[in-house]
Amino acid sequence: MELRNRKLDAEDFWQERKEVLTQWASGAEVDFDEAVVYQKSLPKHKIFAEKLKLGKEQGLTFAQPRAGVALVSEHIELLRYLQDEGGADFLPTTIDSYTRQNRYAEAQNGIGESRTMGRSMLNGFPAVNHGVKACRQIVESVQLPVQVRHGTPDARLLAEIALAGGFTDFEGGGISYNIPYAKEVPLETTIRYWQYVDRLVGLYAERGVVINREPFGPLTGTLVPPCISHAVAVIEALLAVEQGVTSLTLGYGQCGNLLQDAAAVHTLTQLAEEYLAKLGYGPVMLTTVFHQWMGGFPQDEAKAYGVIAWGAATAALAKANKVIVKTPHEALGIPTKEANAAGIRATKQLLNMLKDQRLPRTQELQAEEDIILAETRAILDKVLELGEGDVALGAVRGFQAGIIDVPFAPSRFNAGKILPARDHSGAVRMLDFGNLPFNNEIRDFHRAAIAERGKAESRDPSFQMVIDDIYAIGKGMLVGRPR
Amino acid sequence: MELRNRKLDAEDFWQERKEVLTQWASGAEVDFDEAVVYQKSLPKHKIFAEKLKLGKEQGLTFAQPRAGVALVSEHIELLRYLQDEGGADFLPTTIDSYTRQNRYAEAQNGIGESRTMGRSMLNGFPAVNHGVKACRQIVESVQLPVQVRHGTPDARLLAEIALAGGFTDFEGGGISYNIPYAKEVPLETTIRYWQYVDRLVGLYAERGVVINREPFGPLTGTLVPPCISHAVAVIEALLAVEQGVTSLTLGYGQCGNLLQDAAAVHTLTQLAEEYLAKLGYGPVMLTTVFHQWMGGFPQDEAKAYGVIAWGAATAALAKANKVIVKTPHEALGIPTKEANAAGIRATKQLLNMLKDQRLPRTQELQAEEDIILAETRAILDKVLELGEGDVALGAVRGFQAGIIDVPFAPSRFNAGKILPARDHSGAVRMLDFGNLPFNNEIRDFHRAAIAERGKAESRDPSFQMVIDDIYAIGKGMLVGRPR
Amino acid sequence: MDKPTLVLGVIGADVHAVGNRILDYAFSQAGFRVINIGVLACQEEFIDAAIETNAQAILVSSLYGHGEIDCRGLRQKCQESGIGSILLYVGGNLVIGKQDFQPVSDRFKAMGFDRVYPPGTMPEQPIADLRADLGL
Amino acid sequence: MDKPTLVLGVIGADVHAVGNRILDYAFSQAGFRVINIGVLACQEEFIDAAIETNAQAILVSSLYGHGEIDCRGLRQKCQESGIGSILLYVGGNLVIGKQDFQPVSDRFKAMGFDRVYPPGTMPEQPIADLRADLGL
Ligand code: B12
Ligand code: B12
Repeated sequence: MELRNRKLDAEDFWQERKEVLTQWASGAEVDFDEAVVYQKSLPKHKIFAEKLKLGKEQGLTFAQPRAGVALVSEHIELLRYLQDEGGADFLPTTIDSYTRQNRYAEAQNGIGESRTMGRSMLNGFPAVNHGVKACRQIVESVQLPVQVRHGTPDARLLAEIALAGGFTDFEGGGISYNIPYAKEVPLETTIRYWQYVDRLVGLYAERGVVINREPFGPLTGTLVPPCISHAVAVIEALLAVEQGVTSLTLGYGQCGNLLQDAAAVHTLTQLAEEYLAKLGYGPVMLTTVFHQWMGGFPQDEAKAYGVIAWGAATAALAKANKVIVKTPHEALGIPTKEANAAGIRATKQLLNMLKDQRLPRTQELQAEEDIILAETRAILDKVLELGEGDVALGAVRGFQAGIIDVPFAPSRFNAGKILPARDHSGAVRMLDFGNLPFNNEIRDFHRAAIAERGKAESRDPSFQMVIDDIYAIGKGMLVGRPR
Repeated sequence: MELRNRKLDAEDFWQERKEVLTQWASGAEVDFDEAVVYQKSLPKHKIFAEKLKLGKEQGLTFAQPRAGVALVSEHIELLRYLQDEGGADFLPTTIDSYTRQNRYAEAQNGIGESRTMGRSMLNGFPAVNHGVKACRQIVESVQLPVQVRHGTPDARLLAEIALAGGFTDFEGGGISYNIPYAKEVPLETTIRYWQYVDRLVGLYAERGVVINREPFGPLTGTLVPPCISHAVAVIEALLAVEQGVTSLTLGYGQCGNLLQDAAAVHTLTQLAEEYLAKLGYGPVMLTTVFHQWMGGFPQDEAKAYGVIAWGAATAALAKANKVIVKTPHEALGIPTKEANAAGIRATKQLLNMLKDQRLPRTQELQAEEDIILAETRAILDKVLELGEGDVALGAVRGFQAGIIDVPFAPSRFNAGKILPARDHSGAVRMLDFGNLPFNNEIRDFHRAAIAERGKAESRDPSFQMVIDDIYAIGKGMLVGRPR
Repeated sequence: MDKPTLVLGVIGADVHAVGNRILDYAFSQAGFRVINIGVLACQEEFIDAAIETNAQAILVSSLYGHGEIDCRGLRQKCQESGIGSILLYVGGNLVIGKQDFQPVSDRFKAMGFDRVYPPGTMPEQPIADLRADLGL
Repeated sequence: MDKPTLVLGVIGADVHAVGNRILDYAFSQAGFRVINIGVLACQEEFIDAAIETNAQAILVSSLYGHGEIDCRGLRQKCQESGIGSILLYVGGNLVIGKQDFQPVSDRFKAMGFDRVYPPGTMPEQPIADLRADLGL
């Protein structure tokens, strides 16, 4: 069956579902009708889409941490701590890396080891192994909406269990959870897997249960130019809405330059709305999530707080609807609950202080928005052209052709030809365009920006500049100046 | 002798000096000619004015902590730590509160107690008691310029000892170290004392030794509207330059709203230049110092980091030449050296990341600048009018008449009639103008701004709003919303 | 009945005026007669004001870190002045540096203070306490 | 003389590709032949690549926290495959959470690794070490 951006056939879906639910024992716990009833029993304040809507109306920026440990009771303790001591607005359940690769046996092993060692030997919560009841226990133990955050190319079983388990938001997408998270999995395959996930969400929606979906914006988190992540976000929005998703949070990972980051947040939903309308979809609820710097962090906690606070300030000034919070332990390891809560509190101090301040609209900001709009449209239009109007097909062909290209991605289905680098003021530009379908005006803009920096540093732009930029924030700067 | 802004008569000065140097035993150590030689022997990298000039040319924002303990060797250890582990660009020597009140006997007692207890029982370094040699030991033990920071109404002896001791920068002024730091000392008296200090600096300058002077910008640190602190800064600049000061750093304490703060930094030297020229003074070297939020801090360290980082970000975006750094211990007590260094590192992370970013010029920013300019000029022009062209006399009469009025100041020579409050976006406006000489346009602007907030909070502006604003940052907000 | 009277001030060479201003406002609003001697107040000024106004309580603030040195002997001086049993409250940032509060509180209680308040105390707490201690 | 050869990869279910890319570049620039098996590499892939290319060293990265589980038994498998004495280096964020590095290093040395690197290691260090260990 060839991949198409078309709502999955009901019969096929239910057929496939039977197979999915047998991938691990806990699949047997899932009963769709019962799950709908359970989801409907949740109070409003535990439902992601409801709270997001409220925040959007009031112009708030919500803070959400990442967190997950191997065992249920420890995980609940962790989430409660982040809620009570951190003051989180939304809670996560971050899934471990074995589960993300569908290696449930190894995850089971990790659960065992964690019990033996008395500390979490998994880097997240193995929701599939723990099953539906454990998920509901989590949801029932806290007072905030809980989202599953992961990085799973094939998240069909995870979605079945998580949604039946009462989670009201599900991160990921067929591209954003493949290209940065896999090496050998073809894009056709993951887009198809995620059509299943989105269709499942669509089925819940048809029964009156709105599950929010959140494509993973930051991708590899390392110098990803806004147009790349925006293009992926819009494509995943189109794919999701086709399957019946009605509420979407689109993501973007901080690059570090205030104007570029604000412009990126401002253009994200604008572009999604534009292409949704263009392809004939009705209105859906769109919100934005801004990720505090996703690349290498400074090891020193004080410096890490600086990076965290700058992310919070940017999110607030750009008026993102949600911000994903880093912690002062970021460079070293999965944070303790204390470090995690501290990251939230530092963030919320900034969000509160900047709540009623906004970045004035200026020519410079407009110029950044214009360039992001032009670049993203160039990519998306070419993708649609390659796909002969079909965005699923276009995405696959676009990646093949390097029309979309994610820097530093592990996947061999990503061209890996573009090279990003910062300009003199720290905005992420392109040093090598690879096969991005940019006209000369856009190319000249990037070349001029990077040349200006090269001049200031008296060196020719090269891969060394890229490496310096990768290390820069970790070493206390934004732009990687020559050492 | 009546107070006038006129260069002190040489004879009178040397006469007075004899008396000053006998106020405490260590005065005998001071030998002006020898001190000039010593100052001239200092390498460039230990001279404040030199480094400030360099930074100004390169558009850098330097970071400086506050720090001082009772005993010499502990103080040196502290400064070295802030230099090596904090990465400070400038070092301080903060003077204890007994010395600030010229209570040298009590300071001596504090030194003794500190030795006995094994911990500093003074809140700063008692430089007068320790004397010239101890000061030189400090200067020689570190690699950065060191400034004396204090709050001393009568700092004549302290200045004599500090400058002979090799410090190259001296904070304070006849107004800024009286109104927030004293209760019963007439303004005439302190302005006259500080003419002495400035004249001393002028004498060094005449011998080729440039000592930088820094009026204390933040005053009471609590909701001080920019026009008030700007008016004081300009007056103190005029007073200093008259006595022969050639290098000045003008200060401003962060209020919290980005645009207002940036506008304040931008207008500060502009106003000083304007009035210096107006009163016929030649050009001097002017730089700015931005103080991270000087009012009540949150007790939680993560939140404190948030406040610190926002101050650093604002300083960097506003392109202040220097920023004075707070610490995560601010709300609780004098920081440990570790906490102090952490504050610097968090600050420098932001300064470095934002070094090459600037706030675009916009109508909103221009409007903030315009209002600060108009307000400050209104105050200064009235001061000059009251002083019949003499700014020293004008300052005294201006404070008497409430033409200049510092909120929450302890001095009974301050009218204490104005009431500041934040507007809806957190900028500090005026709820009560007291006797400030503002025209209707300015008054209407403030009234509208505060009314807008009152409406948003469904309450009439009142003293309760002011109280809420005083607590706000400490409680994790900027604007003190109704509880 | 007459309003209960208290003397309020900031002790020693301390000029922190903001909290003092708020306490004045809050206690006045709460129905007390507040004799505010302001900042830079020495022990004698507190005692003289208390005697003159027949006050039931003295509320001492110390923010700047020298509280330990400045407050020593206040209770004794009160006793010598014939107001030995007057209520003595103290609050602010009493010692130098970030320290555990319990030992600090113990030290000040040993000095003769009836109640000792940690940094960041909101006025509601001492108002309620004073009402209780005065049996209001 | 032929360039010294090393096998580079990220072990387990780990997809962190950035450091791998930089190490590849830095070791290549430093004159080594780098066989980069990339992310998501299992123990067998490391060993097969080393045997095929006659490598003198295997450099294992683990960033995501499962390093302890993933690296166990690698030295034994090398021995079973006849390359028991090959140099084994490991680096990255080897364990879960912020931990003291010394015990972590000890644990990995006990597993048979010759050198163990803490988070944030810059390429210069292992390049110098590898030169020393290979006697270059
Ligand atoms: C970017 C990033 C990501 C990106 C990766 C994109 C990609 N495909 O490459 C994304 C967002 C996808 C991601 C995902 C995840 N990540 Co991640 N990630 C990071 C981050 C922020 C930076 C890594 C990086 O690129 N650094 C820059 C490079 C140049 O440095 P480096 O990788 O450290 O490598 C250098 C040195 O370590 C050394 N080195 C490395 N290996 C070796 C080997 C040898 C032999 C030698 C000598 C030296 C050496 O040399 C390299 C060059 O200098 C780090 C935290 C940090 N460091 O700030 C977390 C971090 C590594 N991630 C972490 C985790 C847990 C995850 C996730 C499980 C998600 C989660 N729970 O949040 C998933 C795991 C996915 C998977 N299956 O692997 C944790 C690991 C925790 C731990 N060990 O306790 C970290 C530390 C963050 C944290 N504190 O929680 N991540
Ligand atoms: C504003 C401020 C200043 C201003 C004061 C302006 C003025 N004249 O009022 C200026 C800039 C002039 C200043 C100067 C100095 N300050 Co100051 N200052 C502060 C700051 C930031 C806020 C104080 C404030 O206004 N808070 C808001 C009010 C509403 O709260 P409050 O004062 O705490 O009072 C409340 C409660 O504590 C309580 N309370 C207070 N007293 C009492 C008494 C009783 C009986 C009760 C029941 C309750 C109670 O009720 C009040 C209302 O809620 C604090 C740190 C902080 N808190 O964040 C440092 C702080 C108090 N300052 C400090 C110091 C050391 C100084 C200086 C020596 C300078 C220096 N080394 O940097 C000088 C001292 C000058 C002097 N001689 O006193 C230290 C004290 C250190 C310590 N105890 O270990 C602090 C804690 C900062 C720090 N961490 O270093 N300061």
